Amino acid sequence: MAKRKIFSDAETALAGVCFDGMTIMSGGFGLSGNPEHLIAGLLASGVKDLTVISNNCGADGFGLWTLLNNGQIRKMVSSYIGENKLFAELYLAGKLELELNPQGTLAERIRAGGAGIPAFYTKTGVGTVVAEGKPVEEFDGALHVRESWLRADLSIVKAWKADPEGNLVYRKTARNFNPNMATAGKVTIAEVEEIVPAGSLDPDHIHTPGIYVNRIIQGPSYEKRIEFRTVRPREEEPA
Amino acid sequence: MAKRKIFSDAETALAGVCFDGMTIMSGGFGLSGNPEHLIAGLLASGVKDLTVISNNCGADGFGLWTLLNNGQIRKMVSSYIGENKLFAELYLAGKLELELNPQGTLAERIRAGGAGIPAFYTKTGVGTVVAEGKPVEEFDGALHVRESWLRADLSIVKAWKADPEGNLVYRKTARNFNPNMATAGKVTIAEVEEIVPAGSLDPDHIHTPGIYVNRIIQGPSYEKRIEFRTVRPREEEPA
Amino acid sequence: MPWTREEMAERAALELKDGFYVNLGIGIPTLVANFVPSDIEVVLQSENGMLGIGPFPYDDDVDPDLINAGKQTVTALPTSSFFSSADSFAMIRGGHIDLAILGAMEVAANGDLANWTVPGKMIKGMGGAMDLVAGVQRVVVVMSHADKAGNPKIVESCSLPLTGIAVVDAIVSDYGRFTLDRNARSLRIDELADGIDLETVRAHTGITVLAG
Amino acid sequence: MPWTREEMAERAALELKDGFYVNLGIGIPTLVANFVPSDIEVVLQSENGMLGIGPFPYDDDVDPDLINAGKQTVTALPTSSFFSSADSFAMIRGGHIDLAILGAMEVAANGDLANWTVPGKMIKGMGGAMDLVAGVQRVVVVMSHADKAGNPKIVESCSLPLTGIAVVDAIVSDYGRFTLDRNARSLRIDELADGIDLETVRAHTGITVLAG
Repeated sequence: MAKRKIFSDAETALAGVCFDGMTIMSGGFGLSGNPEHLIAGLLASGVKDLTVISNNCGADGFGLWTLLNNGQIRKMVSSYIGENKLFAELYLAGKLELELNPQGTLAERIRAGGAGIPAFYTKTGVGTVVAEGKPVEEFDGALHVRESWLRADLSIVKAWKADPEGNLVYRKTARNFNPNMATAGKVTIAEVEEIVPAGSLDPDHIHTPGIYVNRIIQGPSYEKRIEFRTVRPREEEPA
Repeated sequence: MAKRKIFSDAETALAGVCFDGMTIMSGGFGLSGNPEHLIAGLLASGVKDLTVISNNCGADGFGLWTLLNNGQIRKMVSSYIGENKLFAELYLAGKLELELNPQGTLAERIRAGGAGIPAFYTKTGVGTVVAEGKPVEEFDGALHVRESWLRADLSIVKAWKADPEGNLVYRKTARNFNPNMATAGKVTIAEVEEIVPAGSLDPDHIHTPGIYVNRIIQGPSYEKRIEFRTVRPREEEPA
Repeated sequence: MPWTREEMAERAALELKDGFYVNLGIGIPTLVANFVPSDIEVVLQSENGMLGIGPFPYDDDVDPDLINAGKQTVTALPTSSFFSSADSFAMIRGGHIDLAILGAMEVAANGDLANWTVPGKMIKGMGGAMDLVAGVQRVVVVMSHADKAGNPKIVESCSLPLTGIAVVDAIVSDYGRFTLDRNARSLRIDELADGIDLETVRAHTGITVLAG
Repeated sequence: MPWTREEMAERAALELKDGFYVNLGIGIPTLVANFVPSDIEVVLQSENGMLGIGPFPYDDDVDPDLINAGKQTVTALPTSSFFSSADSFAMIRGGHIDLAILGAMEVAANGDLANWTVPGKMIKGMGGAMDLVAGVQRVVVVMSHADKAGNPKIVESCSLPLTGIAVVDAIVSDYGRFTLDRNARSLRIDELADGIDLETVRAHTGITVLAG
């Protein structure tokens, strides 16, 4: 299939897969490893009433924040929406639904969605609001809560490199939720910094096998905004 | 910790971690990716009454077959023990217990053991002997059976390369169950073809992070027996 | 004349569609790889942890670290990927494989499949068969239509231990190509081998056979 | 005089043992990395998918693809590894991390921890805190002993929404270093800051305090 997976830009890659009320998974941790161009494509498409599953919801002015700001998001499923004042306003005004998940439960629910596991048990959240209304059962002397899978109509992910078959390789901590989400979308679109020829990626080092990727775009450039630039001074040279 | 994880050979690496009646996971699919030297070390140790979790049980004369032949295995948890006449004899004579698992259920149970997931639901095995006595429940319109995690006192795995921290990289289909089992042992010992210096492995391409590996040995040589050598003739050169 | 193994594999290959991800079982299903139409591309998955199986190796290219689920030596392609057993079955269980072509001992009217054990004979184990039939989108069975005594293998209800319930979609036998209508509990003929007629099929089939 | 943030971090570092895999929370816990004793080696995990966190980068080495769970730029070490969020929390949930050092709002006598939200104020989310306290082998809390009004934060029972139940093993506060005996529902003093006496601790603690 190869070349047929490659699309010219976010707009063409998103054509035909968006509909109001749909559920979208969006990779990234904070602003690291975000599918910048596909988010911009969703903004341009105007698709609305979205349920968005993403660890965070962008940051003021960036990433998923832009969809929030454009009134396209009905509900967020996240673990942390701290760096986002707009989110607070909309939520407190009752204009946004929020389902908070522990970050690991969120990741495992997504992994379960891709792996055909409709439910699993975890210690995380037992005795907290997270476990309210969910079955709790003892295993190996400890209480565990049952969590269910998460799946999406569309997953948008950001990788470093792709080959024409859709095999993906991520870079450093920009990997985060991306490979898990790639498995859990009915349709998965990946954007990458570089599409490399078949044979360029070592088959032992593919993070996301191409079976999970329906469409690929190469982003023209990446902003990769840093949220907390933290540095140390260079040690003085010995005299 | 680094260097302290490196042991000189199988015997020293296995010292202090073996006891009669223990449960051992052993990586490999057929004879591919088997921890050859650690199996030999178990044979030499004489540890007995073992429950061994491994997809197969070696093949006549090779791998786990040698432990079976030496009367050290009480029970196997496997998905396929076809290429093993000794297994058949011992099993039919009532000298060996066998718990058959669908291969994917086996892999997922091991992954769950390493990931702190005591139980999960899968469609695999519903309506078959595999589901007998297990809770069955409907999700998304289909019946699913509840399966439980598998953990071991010791996991022995085979990788291609390790660094001194215990980061592992596998090669081709010799990967198979090894990375999953590495996460599910109270103690995990890895044998590799080469221990490389720190910094030699790309952090983006580590298959098993060192946190899962307690001890490492470099095998002196690998037999890597092929079960079904299957080849095609070279095309004739055009005249 | 009933179809040969190669003819059955060739007919099973008609199930392949461009872009499909496919898992082929051991035996005749493995031969299907030889009959992929030249105008389509399919990617073969092997449940021991590989996507993109290439042809068998030349004698001097054999690599013991590169085998398929039948433990035969194979080769990789430029776009192949390797992964762990848990990841491989997550791919299978998660419904990402479009088609599995597998052997069978019995198929029931409702699509139940028995293909892993015969009680009283030595148990070999189900390997990945139960995961495959439960997880893939479409299951096609390739088998001889009747057993050696001429008794039907397509039956009202399986007598052998099941591999999966209501999973079979189509059957390619030495008698022909068939679609199983699980709701109507009947077998529809899509194509018959030369010299095999409806009568013959009905005589060796334990469920309703429709002329297609 | 109560301990400073640095002094608290230095005391929390006494919890580190050679060979430990450790997750450090945001704030004072992050400072603990500066006080790892020179004769031991620990490996720091970051729940966004990294094992082996190095120091903060030089200004010209900053890499936006390399951040910790607090979204700060960091560096890698020669033995670092990167992995997905699901793999990261499998590591945490599976009990492979020896120690987590975290901030807190309230700790109860039985080890219950509240550190993620205050009702009525804006909800930020629990991030990975619930997974960490449920999964790691030992949880050490670093926090001010009392709130700004002088009210105890170590209490019979938490009033704030919980992060986890019966999870806290030890506390380092500005008043000293303490072990929580969850069965006896009491706090044992391991070390006190200069000028802080048993009376002062008891006056600002909501549960039984033992002199150690």
